[in-house]
Amino acid sequence: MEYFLIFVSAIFVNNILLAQFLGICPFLGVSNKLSTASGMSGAVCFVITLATVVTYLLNHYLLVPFGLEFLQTISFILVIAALVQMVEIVLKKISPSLYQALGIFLPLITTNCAVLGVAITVVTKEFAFGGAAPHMLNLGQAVVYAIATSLGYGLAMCLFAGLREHLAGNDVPKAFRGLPIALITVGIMAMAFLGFSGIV
Amino acid sequence: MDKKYIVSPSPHIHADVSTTKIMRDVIIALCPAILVSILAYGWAELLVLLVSVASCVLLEWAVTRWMLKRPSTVGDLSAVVTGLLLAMNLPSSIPLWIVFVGAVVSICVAKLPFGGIGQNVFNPAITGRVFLLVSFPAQMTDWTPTAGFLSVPDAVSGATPLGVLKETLKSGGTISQFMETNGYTWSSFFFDLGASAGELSAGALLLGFIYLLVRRVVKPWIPLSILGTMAIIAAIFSGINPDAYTGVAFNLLTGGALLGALFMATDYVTSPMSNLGGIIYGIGIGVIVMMIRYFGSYPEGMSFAILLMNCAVPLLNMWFHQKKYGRA
Amino acid sequence: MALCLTVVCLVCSAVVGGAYALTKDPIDAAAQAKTTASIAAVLPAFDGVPEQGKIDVDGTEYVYYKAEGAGYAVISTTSGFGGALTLMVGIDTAGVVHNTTVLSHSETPGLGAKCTTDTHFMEQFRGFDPAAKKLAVTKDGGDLDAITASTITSRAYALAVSNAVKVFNQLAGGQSNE
Amino acid sequence: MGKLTFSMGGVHPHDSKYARECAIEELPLPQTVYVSMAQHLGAPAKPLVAVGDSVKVGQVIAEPGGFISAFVHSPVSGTVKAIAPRKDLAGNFVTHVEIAVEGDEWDPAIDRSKDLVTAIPDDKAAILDKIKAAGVVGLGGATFPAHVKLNPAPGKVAECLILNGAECEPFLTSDYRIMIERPKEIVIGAAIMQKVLGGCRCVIGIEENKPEAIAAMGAAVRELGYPGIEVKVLKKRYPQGGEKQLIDAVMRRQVKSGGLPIDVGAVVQNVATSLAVYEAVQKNKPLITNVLTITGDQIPGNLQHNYLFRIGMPLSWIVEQAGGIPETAAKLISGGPMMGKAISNLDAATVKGSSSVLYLSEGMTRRKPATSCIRCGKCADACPMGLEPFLLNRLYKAADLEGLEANAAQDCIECGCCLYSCPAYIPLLDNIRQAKGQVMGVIRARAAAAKAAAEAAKAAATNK
Amino acid sequence: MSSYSEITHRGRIVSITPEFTTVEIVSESACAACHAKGLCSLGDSKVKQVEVPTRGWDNYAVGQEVSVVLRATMGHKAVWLAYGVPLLVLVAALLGILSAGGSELVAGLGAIGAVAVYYGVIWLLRDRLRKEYVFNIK
Amino acid sequence: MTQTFIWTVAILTVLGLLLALILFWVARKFKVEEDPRIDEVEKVMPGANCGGCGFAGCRAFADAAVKATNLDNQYCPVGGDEVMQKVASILGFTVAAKAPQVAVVRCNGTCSARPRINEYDGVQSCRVKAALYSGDTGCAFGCLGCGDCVAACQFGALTMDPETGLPVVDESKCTACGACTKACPKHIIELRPKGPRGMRMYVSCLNKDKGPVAKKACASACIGCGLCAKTCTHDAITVVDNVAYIDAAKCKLCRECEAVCPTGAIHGVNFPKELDKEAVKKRIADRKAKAAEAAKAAEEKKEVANG
Amino acid sequence: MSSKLHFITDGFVKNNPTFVLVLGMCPTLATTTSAMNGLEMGLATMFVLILSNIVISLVAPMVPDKVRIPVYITVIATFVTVLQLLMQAFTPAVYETLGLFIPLIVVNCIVLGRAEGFANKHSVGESALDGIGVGLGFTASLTVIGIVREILGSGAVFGWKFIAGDGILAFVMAPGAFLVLGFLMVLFNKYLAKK
Ligand SMILES: Cc1cc2nc3c(=O)[nH]c(=O)nc-3n(C[C@H](O)[C@H](O)[C@H](O)COP(=O)(O)O)c2cc1C
Ligand SMILES: Cc1cc2nc3c(=O)[nH]c(=O)nc-3n(C[C@H](O)[C@H](O)[C@H](O)COP(=O)(O)O)c2cc1C
Ligand SMILES: Cc1cc2nc3c(=O)[nH]c(=O)nc-3n(C[C@H](O)[C@H](O)[C@H](O)COP(=O)(O)O)c2cc1C
Ligand SMILES: Cc1cc2nc3c(=O)[nH]c(=O)nc-3n(C[C@H](O)[C@H](O)[C@H](O)CO)c2cc1C
Ligand code: SF4
Ligand code: SF4
Ligand code: SF4
Ligand code: SF4
Ligand code: FES
Repeated sequence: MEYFLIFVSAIFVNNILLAQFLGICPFLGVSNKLSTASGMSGAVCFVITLATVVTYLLNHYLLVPFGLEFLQTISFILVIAALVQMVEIVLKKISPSLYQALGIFLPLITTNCAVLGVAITVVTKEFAFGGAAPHMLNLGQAVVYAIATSLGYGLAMCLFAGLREHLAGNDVPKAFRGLPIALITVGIMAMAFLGFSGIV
Repeated sequence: MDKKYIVSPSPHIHADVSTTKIMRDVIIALCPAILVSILAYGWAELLVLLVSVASCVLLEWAVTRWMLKRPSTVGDLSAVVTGLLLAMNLPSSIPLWIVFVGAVVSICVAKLPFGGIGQNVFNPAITGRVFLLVSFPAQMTDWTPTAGFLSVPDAVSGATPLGVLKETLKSGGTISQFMETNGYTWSSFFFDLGASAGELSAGALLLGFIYLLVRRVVKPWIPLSILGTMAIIAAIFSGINPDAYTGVAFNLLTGGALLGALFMATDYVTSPMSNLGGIIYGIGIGVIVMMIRYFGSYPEGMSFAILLMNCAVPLLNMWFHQKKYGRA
Repeated sequence: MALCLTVVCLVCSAVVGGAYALTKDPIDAAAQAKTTASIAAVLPAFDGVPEQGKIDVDGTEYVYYKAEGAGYAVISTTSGFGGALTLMVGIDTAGVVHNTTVLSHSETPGLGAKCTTDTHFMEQFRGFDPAAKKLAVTKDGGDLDAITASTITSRAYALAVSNAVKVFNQLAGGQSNE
Repeated sequence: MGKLTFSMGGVHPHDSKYARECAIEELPLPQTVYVSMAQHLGAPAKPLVAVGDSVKVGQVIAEPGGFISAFVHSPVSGTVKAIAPRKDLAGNFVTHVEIAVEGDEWDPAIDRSKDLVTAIPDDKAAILDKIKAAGVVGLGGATFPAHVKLNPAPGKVAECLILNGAECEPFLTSDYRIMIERPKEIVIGAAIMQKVLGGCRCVIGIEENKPEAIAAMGAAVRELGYPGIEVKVLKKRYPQGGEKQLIDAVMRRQVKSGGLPIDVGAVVQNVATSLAVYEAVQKNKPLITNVLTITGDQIPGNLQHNYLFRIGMPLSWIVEQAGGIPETAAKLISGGPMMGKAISNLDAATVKGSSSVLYLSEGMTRRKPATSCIRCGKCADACPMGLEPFLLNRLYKAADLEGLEANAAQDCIECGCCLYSCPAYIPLLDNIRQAKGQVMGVIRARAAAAKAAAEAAKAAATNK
Repeated sequence: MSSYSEITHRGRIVSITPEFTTVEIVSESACAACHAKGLCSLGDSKVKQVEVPTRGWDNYAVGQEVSVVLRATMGHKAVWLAYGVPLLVLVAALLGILSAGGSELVAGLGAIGAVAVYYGVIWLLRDRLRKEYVFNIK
Repeated sequence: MTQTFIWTVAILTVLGLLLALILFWVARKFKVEEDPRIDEVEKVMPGANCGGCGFAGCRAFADAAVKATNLDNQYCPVGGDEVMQKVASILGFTVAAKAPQVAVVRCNGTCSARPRINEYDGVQSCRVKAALYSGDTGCAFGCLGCGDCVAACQFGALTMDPETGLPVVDESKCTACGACTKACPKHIIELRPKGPRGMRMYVSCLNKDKGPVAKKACASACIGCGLCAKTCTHDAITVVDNVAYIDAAKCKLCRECEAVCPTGAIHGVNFPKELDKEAVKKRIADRKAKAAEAAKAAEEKKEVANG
Repeated sequence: MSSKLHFITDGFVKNNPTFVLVLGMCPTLATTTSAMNGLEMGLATMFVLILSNIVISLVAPMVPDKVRIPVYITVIATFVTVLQLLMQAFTPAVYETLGLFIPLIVVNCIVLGRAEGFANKHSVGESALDGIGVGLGFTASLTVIGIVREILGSGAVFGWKFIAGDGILAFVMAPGAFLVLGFLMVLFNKYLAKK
């Protein structure tokens, strides 16, 4: 049950983009086209989850035992940056054709707030679901949280990409064209997502 | 030829339709419900309606003319429809300046920046209403009925039935308790609940909607799929635990269910173009409404559900197309 | 090149380590000060350092501070409108709520969030005797006025306090058993 | 039997068949006729006469300029005055043969008697040759050479010949009049085509708003007793007469995008074409006359006519014979109000496919200013091809050719239902027509490239 | 502009053999759409080479700029294979080991190991994949 | 405390080193060393991304220029010679100056010269209008006046003159990108060399009808009379299909053709002085007389010689 | 020196990180619920920006090109950690409000972007000025957004309440952040267009 609550909460109620404000830059940057946005979401999902697992282990089995929690920021960023690049290398090595297909399809995934943000949140924040007392997430919950969060990212991203593809053909007043209207659109989306509040 | 004859590509004739006429039909269809609400809530309701419509129309006129320097589009009456629907979603006791804020959001945030009529992706009236709900929760959830021209027998003061119910359930009560303490009978849901103008009379709303159907302004698929989905979900949940979950009739007849399903989810501009897309849109709205009603914090989910599904409309339009001739 | 990296890492880690060493005490002090301040705010004046403890009541673990002679400060969490609402509730030795303070919340600004600013609401808990009055909002037949239009938050607040009272009862009861 | 209709879209404009009671009158001959060399779909015909030649009525004056093309015959007797470019009704230059009329001397091979010839020749090839030699083209609008259609590619079998008597366009009554006045000839023409196509069944589809025509045609079918011909009543709904819609209505089959009617076993011919086939095969009379309606809204009854005209008569002359252009006319159209062409040059000559001169009043025809699309979907509801005109319009403006192709802009039949029903008065068809042209261009270029590639591959293979 | 079915990238032909035409494309990072990319280059614009089957009738020249086209469904499939499935593997392994009573450390490392195994499988299948991802030059 | 410090340094250094090495390795594997000159070239480009050069945009142009071995096949019409010189200097190439060009409208069928015979009521698009019919005047070659060219110009160099119903080119804004020439279904707009100090001559008409027909359709049509060609002493004018055309390369801007054109179809622009028709005509007449005299003289001489 | 003033002023308008470059959107949106929060976030970022600019311009000549990025990230992360520690020690309340967004300064594109795009090519002094300029630009934008949101959302500026009661609550919630930024961008565009 708790997994389910974490899931719903992270996708809808505390949507990473619309409520937590993480990963906004790529959100605004890659959302012009639905196909790229959806591909990007898939990749982000994997990267966030993998990064969460790795940083969770790093935190719990290296930093905490030595009392070095204050090194979270610096060690996480290095780990994530290296991890993201490694996945690419591994992909290139094992299947160049797959890598080619990805390369032409997706922009690269760079470290962004979303990845680091989720990694840090998972090891620092106490969560309370369904009236239970607040507690830290264990590894299983952390992974579910990471997946759900990135699915929320994907959901918002795809919806937004659809809206933007639509807006591209609109006769938007000049001063509003481009980012302003995109931001207003996200604003209203965020408002709509407020409707989910309290569901968990 | 001395006289200059007109030349144009075909077709050379046109059906007797126009945007203005369609909007006029929607306004006519809303009249019964408006009338009922004015009778029930009196001058206050009338003022809310007037302020809302006037601000929407004036804002649209002023902004298109002065700020965007485009031809004004108030003639198409869509701003009037937005104003009416916004007002019908507000309690009659609401301060008028809040109504104005709602109109500003509807017209100057949700409609004109996107390019004006036909190009907005979010339903303007709903955007306005949700903005107000989020911004002024106290005023927006206070349904103290104002004095009407006809006395409504047992209007409930305070919150709407859904609001009151949510209270009861959260404090551990059951639905039958709620019915008893508030003196509700099932029949009373049809006409006389303390509710926003638009929520007041299912009969009046249905009457208007039938007019729209007859005039072929809208197709019935979206409302049917919304109400059908809501009914199914309500039947399942209330079947499992009638004390914790409200039943079918209650859900269909209270809150903004009817107003939303019949008049707001059907807005052309912000609903999918194809029938199949519309049905999926409706199912989505139905599911989200029930989710918010049963589990969420907000007492009423219709506006949020429509706004949320508005986000998905471009995708639905991309994925679902009308059946084409000669293509499988 | 590797040298360069090593040097950079060394220097950086030294800087971070240094900063940590320098700030460790102030950080601990700040954290301590915060707890102490909260405890001091919710309990009558006392001497000495409150002693931290944990207790399980109805399956939930509560953290509390015992201030010798003043009473207990219990940390109690319930679910409000927007998420967890965490209070520190001070209960004096007589079992009367001395004062309450909000440690963290995620209620709506302007509504539920008023539970940290609405003096009328907060004052009600000062000297509230759970034995004499009912710890619930008036709507639920209790003796507390809710924050306007924020019954849910008020209710959560009241519940948190009443849970703290339960904790106190167990603590006090346990003590008397001793 | 229920009334047949097509399965999607369509609109219901008022039928306005004011000229329905006007019997067909024969027009006197003018002094000069101008015979266009581009009267049919496909390559223009090549003139065979020279300036100064004298010609008889029905004499061949031009031969086909390609596979899809047709013979052209002299509609009058007289002297060829010029072979020169002349403006057609759109003002564009087309080669015309100008003939000064002298008397009315017919080619002796033509049987001008009124006798009905009911016996159908046996030799299919001979019939086809006659149809071809008579220059018969489809008279339903597209003027597609009839012999091409009646000679399906090898492997394709015609299962049903559909005679198109829908005349679904408002105002037009020429098909209606010939169905009432010459039903037997039409039925014989149908029987001839049935024969050519190998004895398939034949359905004559007529819209319900022409009960007299239904009765007349039914009577003729019964009286003549050819096997496998029946009259079916169609719902009154535009564009019931569209080829694809008619096939859908009659056979419940849909022609695939880019496919031909014959792919689903259908051949559609207009009733007037059938009459022309009859005259060509049984009477040796080439296609030199046709029936045209003069009508319009807000015009007096005495200006309404159905005329039998000789091809090549200038429109202005016909209009004059009919009593001049009425005061109220603001737009002159050749063809129906939904698909017809606006006439910008009344001096243009009539062609084989001319079917009307239509006068529309300002109020009826003037377009209102376009406003924003309100996404009401009425255009999509109206489109008989199931397209989404609002989307095509949008894609055209964004110059998204791929999107246009994916959304089947090339399938548009230019029926005009979308523009007709748009409450925002968006010039949908104006733009979609352009879009269709561009997409067709791309498709053709691609087909050509594929063909070239295939040939290159073949050449490479043979070289090896 | 079209979002319907294809993904295109500009690239430059680097070599042509009878079998394959190799096109070099520059793949950009997520920030590529950002107008500030001049300021911020996180070292993530990369050259990738794409092999396209050479077609007899094309006459392209080395150095020519062309568009490489991939069907969007292919792109989605690639994302699925490269990221989607390993994600599932990761989660399945992790939750599996955890519910089987493994410690978090074991579970975590095991999950990462499972992903490595998955990539190994992909490596074994690389020839099949190579046949599947066919690009076209436009 | 010291222990924490030591651990900090140890863990961070090892971790940092390890990860930095990975990053480094990746960077080495993948980093594109984009030629920095691309940026430089892009900087001097006008940045209009109009595609007038035939590339996908300014950056594509820069990219191609950097990789090219010379600049012979590349020209930015917008930036013109000035930009090309800059690009060349960055890349160390030389480029020959190209004569700057400008768009000219080859139709002078103003509303007054060309009576409308129909009223167009379709979508305001030249393309659609051209597909429908030959235009709402008697001239089938002239401007349709719906301004497709105006819409195509991203530089705001074209405007419709409501008075004449014709597009007008603002020379100061026109970059000769050629978008308008592609947009016009009647091919009325042509890119021509700007000419010395902007002075140039062109025939502002494309009407291929025979003289009388053309004349009837439009008072200022070129009627193909050939007077100009006969007058031109530089052999710059040809008359094909009843229309004259001036070859800018040969034209010496003497304005004689302009003076003799009976319909005013030839336009000379940016000349410092108003054309004094009479004076020029007189000059031509004088010259002709002289030539005739000379010819006569020569004839006589011949005769004399023969005789 | 005055000739170098433009390094500072550029950051305000021409290179405004928020309205022109549109970088670092997450903290911009998340932390501007009030003017004070915006200001604090801006200053925190500026702190890291200036220090990392200085250090990077110092070490840039010595760092081989290939390990540039790792080194920069490490340096920046170091300053962020230092900042975190200092804030926890001396301004714990502020640290709590800004929360997650302090560590996230590491990935704020402005910081790395400036390091890459400016500091490694310029002198220490110029880099410091640039850091100050861009930092001030960022701070100013965040403060402006914060002020607008605070006025509309709570009827106050820098905590000073000038109307009784609540404001328009949406503006202190997530949607308000996007809407205010969107509309301010419109104004900024209009201003730039006029200039
Ligand atoms: C956007 C929004 C935020 C709200 N936030 C809170 C909150 O933080 N705390 C709360 O008790 N109620 C909140 N409510 C109000 C509840 O939904 C409900 O109306 C209220 O608690 C019951 O009203 P009452 O207190 O007047 O009985 C909020 C409502 C809305 C629309
Ligand atoms: C190249 C070509 C070949 C055709 N071949 C046939 C054919 O074999 N059989 C047939 O019934 N129609 C054939 N058609 C005719 C068309 O399907 C169609 O009947 C004609 O274009 C007139 O249709 P409309 O009046 O509905 O526009 C052919 C058309 C073209 C362009
Ligand atoms: C929208 C539309 C409407 C049409 N309506 C008619 C009609 O009413 N009657 C008719 O004979 N042909 C009509 N046609 C032409 C038919 O599609 C078809 O070309 C014709 O019946 C074939 O016969 P034909 O080759 O003898 O002309 C219409 C075509 C279209 C595209
Ligand atoms: C059937 C129908 C329903 C409509 N519903 C709404 C509505 O819910 N809200 C609104 O603002 N406008 C509504 N309108 C008016 C108009 O379509 C709307 O303002 C557009 O979104 C403006 O672009 C409606 C119009 C029609 C025809
Ligand atoms: S004109 Fe084309 S798009 Fe319009 S309704 Fe007819 S077939 Fe459909
Ligand atoms: S009918 Fe007109 S307004 Fe309606 S969707 Fe189609 S184009 Fe838009
Ligand atoms: S006038 Fe023509 S050539 Fe000149 S800039 Fe405009 S579109 Fe380009
Ligand atoms: S010049 Fe060409 S494109 Fe321009 S208005 Fe005239 S016809 Fe249209
Ligand atoms: S600040 Fe750029 S993604 Fe968060």
